[in-house]
Amino acid sequence: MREITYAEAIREALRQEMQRDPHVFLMGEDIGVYGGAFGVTLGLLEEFGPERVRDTPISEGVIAGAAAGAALTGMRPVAEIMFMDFTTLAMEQLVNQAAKTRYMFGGKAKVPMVLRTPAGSGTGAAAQHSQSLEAWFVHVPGLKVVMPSTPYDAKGLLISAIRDDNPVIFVEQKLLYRTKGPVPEEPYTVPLSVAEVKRAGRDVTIIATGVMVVRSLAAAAKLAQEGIEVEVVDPRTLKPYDAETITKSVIKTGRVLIVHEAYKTCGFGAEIAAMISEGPAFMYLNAPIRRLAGLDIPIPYNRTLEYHAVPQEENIITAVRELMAYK
Amino acid sequence: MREITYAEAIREALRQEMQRDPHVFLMGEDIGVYGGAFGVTLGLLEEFGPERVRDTPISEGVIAGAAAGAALTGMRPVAEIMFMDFTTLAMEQLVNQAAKTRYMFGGKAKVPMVLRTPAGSGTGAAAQHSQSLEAWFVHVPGLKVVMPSTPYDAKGLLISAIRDDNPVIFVEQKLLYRTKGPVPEEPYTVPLSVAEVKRAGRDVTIIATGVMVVRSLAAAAKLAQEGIEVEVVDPRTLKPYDAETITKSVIKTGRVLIVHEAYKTCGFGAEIAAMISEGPAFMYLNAPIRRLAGLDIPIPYNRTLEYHAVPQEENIITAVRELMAYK
Amino acid sequence: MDGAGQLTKEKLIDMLRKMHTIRAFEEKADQLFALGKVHGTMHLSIGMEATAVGAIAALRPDDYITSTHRGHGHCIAKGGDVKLMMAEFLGKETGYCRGRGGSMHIADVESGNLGATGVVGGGIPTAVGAALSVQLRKTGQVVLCFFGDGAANMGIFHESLNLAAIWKLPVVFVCENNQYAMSMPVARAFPIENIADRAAAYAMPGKVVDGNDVLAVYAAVAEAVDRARAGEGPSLIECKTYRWKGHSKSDQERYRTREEVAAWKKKDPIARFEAYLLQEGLLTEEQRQAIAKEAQERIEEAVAFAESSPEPRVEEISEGVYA
Amino acid sequence: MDGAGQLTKEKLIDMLRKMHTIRAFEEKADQLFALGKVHGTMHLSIGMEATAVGAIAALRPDDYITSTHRGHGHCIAKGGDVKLMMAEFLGKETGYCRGRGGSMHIADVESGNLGATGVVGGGIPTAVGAALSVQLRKTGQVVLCFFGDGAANMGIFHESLNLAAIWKLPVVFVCENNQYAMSMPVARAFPIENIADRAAAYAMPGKVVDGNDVLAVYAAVAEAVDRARAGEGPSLIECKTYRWKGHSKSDQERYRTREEVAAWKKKDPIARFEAYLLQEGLLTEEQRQAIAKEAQERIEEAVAFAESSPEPRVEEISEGVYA
Ligand SMILES: Cc1ncc(C[n+]2csc(CCOP(=O)(O)OP(=O)(O)O)c2C)c(N)n1
Ligand SMILES: Cc1ncc(C[n+]2csc(CCOP(=O)(O)OP(=O)(O)O)c2C)c(N)n1
Ligand SMILES: [Mg+2]
Ligand SMILES: [Mg+2]
Repeated sequence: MREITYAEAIREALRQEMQRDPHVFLMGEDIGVYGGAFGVTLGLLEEFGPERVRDTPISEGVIAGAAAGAALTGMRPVAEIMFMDFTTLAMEQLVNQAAKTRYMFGGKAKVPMVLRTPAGSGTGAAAQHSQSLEAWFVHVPGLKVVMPSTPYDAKGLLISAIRDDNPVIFVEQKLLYRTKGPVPEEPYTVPLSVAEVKRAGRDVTIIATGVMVVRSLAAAAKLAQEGIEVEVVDPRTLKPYDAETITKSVIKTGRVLIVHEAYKTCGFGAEIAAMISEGPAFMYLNAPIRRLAGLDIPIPYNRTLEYHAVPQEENIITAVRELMAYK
Repeated sequence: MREITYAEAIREALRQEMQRDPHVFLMGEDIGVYGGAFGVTLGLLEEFGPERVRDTPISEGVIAGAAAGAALTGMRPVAEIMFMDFTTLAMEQLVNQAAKTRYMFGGKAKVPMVLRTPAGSGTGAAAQHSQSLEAWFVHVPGLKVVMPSTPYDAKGLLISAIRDDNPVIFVEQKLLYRTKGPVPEEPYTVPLSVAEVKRAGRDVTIIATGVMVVRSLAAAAKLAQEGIEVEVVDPRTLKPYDAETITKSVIKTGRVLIVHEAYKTCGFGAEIAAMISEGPAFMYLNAPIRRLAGLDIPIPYNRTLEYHAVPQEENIITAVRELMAYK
Repeated sequence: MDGAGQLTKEKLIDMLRKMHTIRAFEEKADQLFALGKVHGTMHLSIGMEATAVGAIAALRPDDYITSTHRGHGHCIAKGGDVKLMMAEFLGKETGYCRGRGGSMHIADVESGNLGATGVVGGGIPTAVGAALSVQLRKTGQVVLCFFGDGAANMGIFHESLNLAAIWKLPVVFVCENNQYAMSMPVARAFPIENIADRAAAYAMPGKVVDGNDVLAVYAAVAEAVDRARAGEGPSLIECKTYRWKGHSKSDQERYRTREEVAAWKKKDPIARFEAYLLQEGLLTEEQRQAIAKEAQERIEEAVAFAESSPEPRVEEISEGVYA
Repeated sequence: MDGAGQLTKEKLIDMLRKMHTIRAFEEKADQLFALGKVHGTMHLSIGMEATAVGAIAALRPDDYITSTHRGHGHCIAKGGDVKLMMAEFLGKETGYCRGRGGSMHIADVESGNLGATGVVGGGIPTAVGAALSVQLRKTGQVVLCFFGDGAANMGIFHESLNLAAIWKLPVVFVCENNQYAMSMPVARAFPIENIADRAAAYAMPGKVVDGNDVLAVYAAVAEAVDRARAGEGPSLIECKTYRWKGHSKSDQERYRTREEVAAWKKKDPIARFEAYLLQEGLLTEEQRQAIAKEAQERIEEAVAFAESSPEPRVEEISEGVYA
């Protein structure tokens, strides 16, 4: 199959959905001629024109709020917030309005919008351009949260998100934009709220999100050489997440490592650990549930410090070995 | 000892700190002649004048941001956001600026501010005036998060928060404002990041926050009549929290119930459950770790639905009994 | 009074009827509250009926509105059913929002009422988004966006007006300046006298009108609606008015004097409109009384409907979070 | 050129020196980037040196500034040490922020530089808060708040200017309008011609100046600073200028033409200031060359300092989160 990048896969999903459904349109800062800060929307302005590919002024609040208002009245906006750090400016509209409208209105309205935003460190952009704030959105009823780790998933999940009738926060991974993988040319969907076992194994379950899926798979390949068979589960949708697939894997392996880039305290990993330890997998555990996550510090600028602020392949390998020490 | 309400205790802390330190001042919506939406600041305008008790226009962003700016330049502002739901409008300033300034600037600056905000449901105010969003702030390095459950703690923790050199989110409980308890007249501090065992017991550890401490204590009293001895631990500070006190209690009892009002998924309870299940208490557990939290729904208006949206005393009793069924 | 020229007698009488209905609805709401029949909060617009009714009179039935925490009047003026409103107010399953929303969240998206919101300013970008939707779908609708003086100091007001202006969206921003945001008087919250003057910052027309004069409100909004419908973009209209009641149930009103309230009560928009209609021979005294009486009756029926309606079922508490 | 009247020859020469230092610093930064010596991003203000230097020349040493993502110029103009800046740029332990902040977060709170921020508009309320602090502490300081044209469409701009206005805070808002926010031209982002006209919405003086004329910037800001220091409240000054380089390292500049850039390069603020000083006999050609050369040398020294400085220690990665 043809291989394209994660960024191209996202662009293709946008293009194909815009071709299919005239209600789909894009809005955000510098998404037109500039193509977005990471070039994801390059070429779409030329293809669809400025009515449907709308550059906005810097005003994240109204970007989110107007997307919700347009969604409430029949459109399917895909809004972009240039860095996930700046969703901080849109929380009122996302959390109090978009997420709650349907319930508050007695289930009689819907808000089919997608908010795309790139997250993560590793680009030397320091504390205000490197955050992974998905846990906040996972905490909010009414929102869905998606975080793809491969080009294939990125395209299929984005198409699902656009077709979904709820507000979806679509968290893209900066460090994955240029990674390549097989992606069908025709439109297809990857269902929301279905996790995928990216690698099967019997000894340890790694539950990883986003770029950490890639690092976990690399770690798993090395660990296999030592005879340790790691199963890597990628939730893909973080809200509502697929507890069943995770639980099944944990029951099989009895050992759990959760890996994410976001700050450890009250991150998504806390939720997964809590879910496991209150659920049916609890009694199958052979070792404490281990979380490997970003340090609880703002992302530092210095390259070496930045590297050490979030989990790397070698940290995953070490953590798995430590888990294997429990008999 | 004299008994006063939770609201009065907060007011007294503000008054005494303003008397002690001319750098302390208040800003927020309707905190002057109106006394704040819940009357907490009543009388302070008369005592300290409009220079130090500053009514602001409705503009949560600049309330938080100006407080941070004033703190950075030598003052000790205590800002109020009228409902925790509206901190959504101040996230950029709180999370990207106030919380990160010190680290980003190489540890060479400090932002000694307090942001007071009332949280919780139970007042019939529906989805946009009833949230408990503390988990978001717990996720953010650089912030401290405090949530008192008694008048005594409210006063002592607020004084500590004002004297602390970091930005502190001080989460007040609407339903506790009128509860009374013993409070010394003189200023005193309750240290941040120190949990308190509010009731000792050997069978089950309940870790509860805010108004849920009160409900847990009531439940514990009833359960004692059945011979079940519940230990109730109140973290009081949620970030950085006191893992040691919690761990000690869990090692003693082997059974854990975590109770909070906030939405369950990715709430503070997830963090506590994860901490326990990755730490030394894990091997002492006799039962799965149980979370009892708000449903993952926007708070409904209807009184009965609202009641059932968050944990009540009877739910706590049932959950404890279920935990006791594990041998 | 001015601007009645374009309005038929029928329409004028309908406007009066709506003003009475709003007044009656809110007086009843106040009573129910006092009787302890309501759990929660509410915000009454008694004394402000002319802004809701005058503004919405300028709309087509298929146009949109966004409302505020003080939204009963907007809903009634848009043709809302007081039975469903009252049921919502009492938290019943038959209410507009199945009892999940309450006073602060009444909405009827089908009929173009995009809903009240409890967050000050929270509905302004919603209106901008709806106007964008209209522009993209080319339906010729217009969006009327209500908000208070307090909202005009929020960041989202600024972002929203700017976006509407650069994209020439069909939205009319109607600021109901009732002199206070809770306890904060406009004179302290604003460095300028007229909020409408902020329109200049977005190159849109800005107009101040007497918000207690239903026909003046109508005329100003009608002009702005025409402009919006013609593709010429948004406008900002400031209606100067006053709320007679406290901000919400728990207000001690320490921030204003009784004299001030009394002075504004003399400017009752309903009495004023009636006097005009009587004087112009468009209304008789009997009709006037009948209209007021019918309004009361409609509200009594609504209360009966609401009180006899079922409560939401606890088993359905989680319904409607996701579509 | 205008406004030089109040300035001594010494001060004028110092201003020129600073403009050269900024230019040299940023040209070197650009080179280091091209050589792959820098990990991260940066935003260059080459072509905009007059706004930073002209505005800050109007301050007392103990006054405050808040800066932006495009902040090297502000820092140098405020008297920042280019050694510590360059070390920060290279992420070294000796940098202003111990290598934790980088180009976008250089700060020196001690000396009154309250720091650059990576969030557009993020520093505006900081400035308002610092001005409030000054007012409460009665120190007579003034706060200069820099931000771009893009920031002027953000909600926080509106909230901040309103608060500063009603409280008459000693803050001067300096908008560096360099014609673009990333790829967004002001003509598309704003419905009005002059951002300074928004001052009227807050009843504060608003003034447009030629941002490439260092003395015009100085004069306008000096007037506003005097006003602020006298307790008469804030002002908004819009400096029309241009950035010569791309928005950041990765900019393809598809949104503007080479001709446009070339036309603005002809308006080089440094060359213009030099021509004025030469013409007025305040500067000789030898001095001019010496100043430019010294600036280069200072930057070379800074690079040497930075490059020979130690990296932060990984063991200290968690230091400085909490006080
Ligand atoms: C963002 C936000 N901040 C504060 C509040 C609390 N609050 C509710 S109504 C109100 C005053 C609103 O004033 P205005 O916009 O003038 O409307 P009015 O109540 O006068 O109709 C306040 C402060 C809120 N609901 N939302
Ligand atoms: C809130 C926010 N939104 C978006 C960005 C991404 N961004 C960085 S600089 C910039 C353009 C800023 O334009 P302007 O304020 O005119 O300053 P300039 O870069 O022209 O100096 C953008 C969109 C950001 N840093 N912060
Ligand atoms: Mg008002
Ligand atoms: Mg610019």
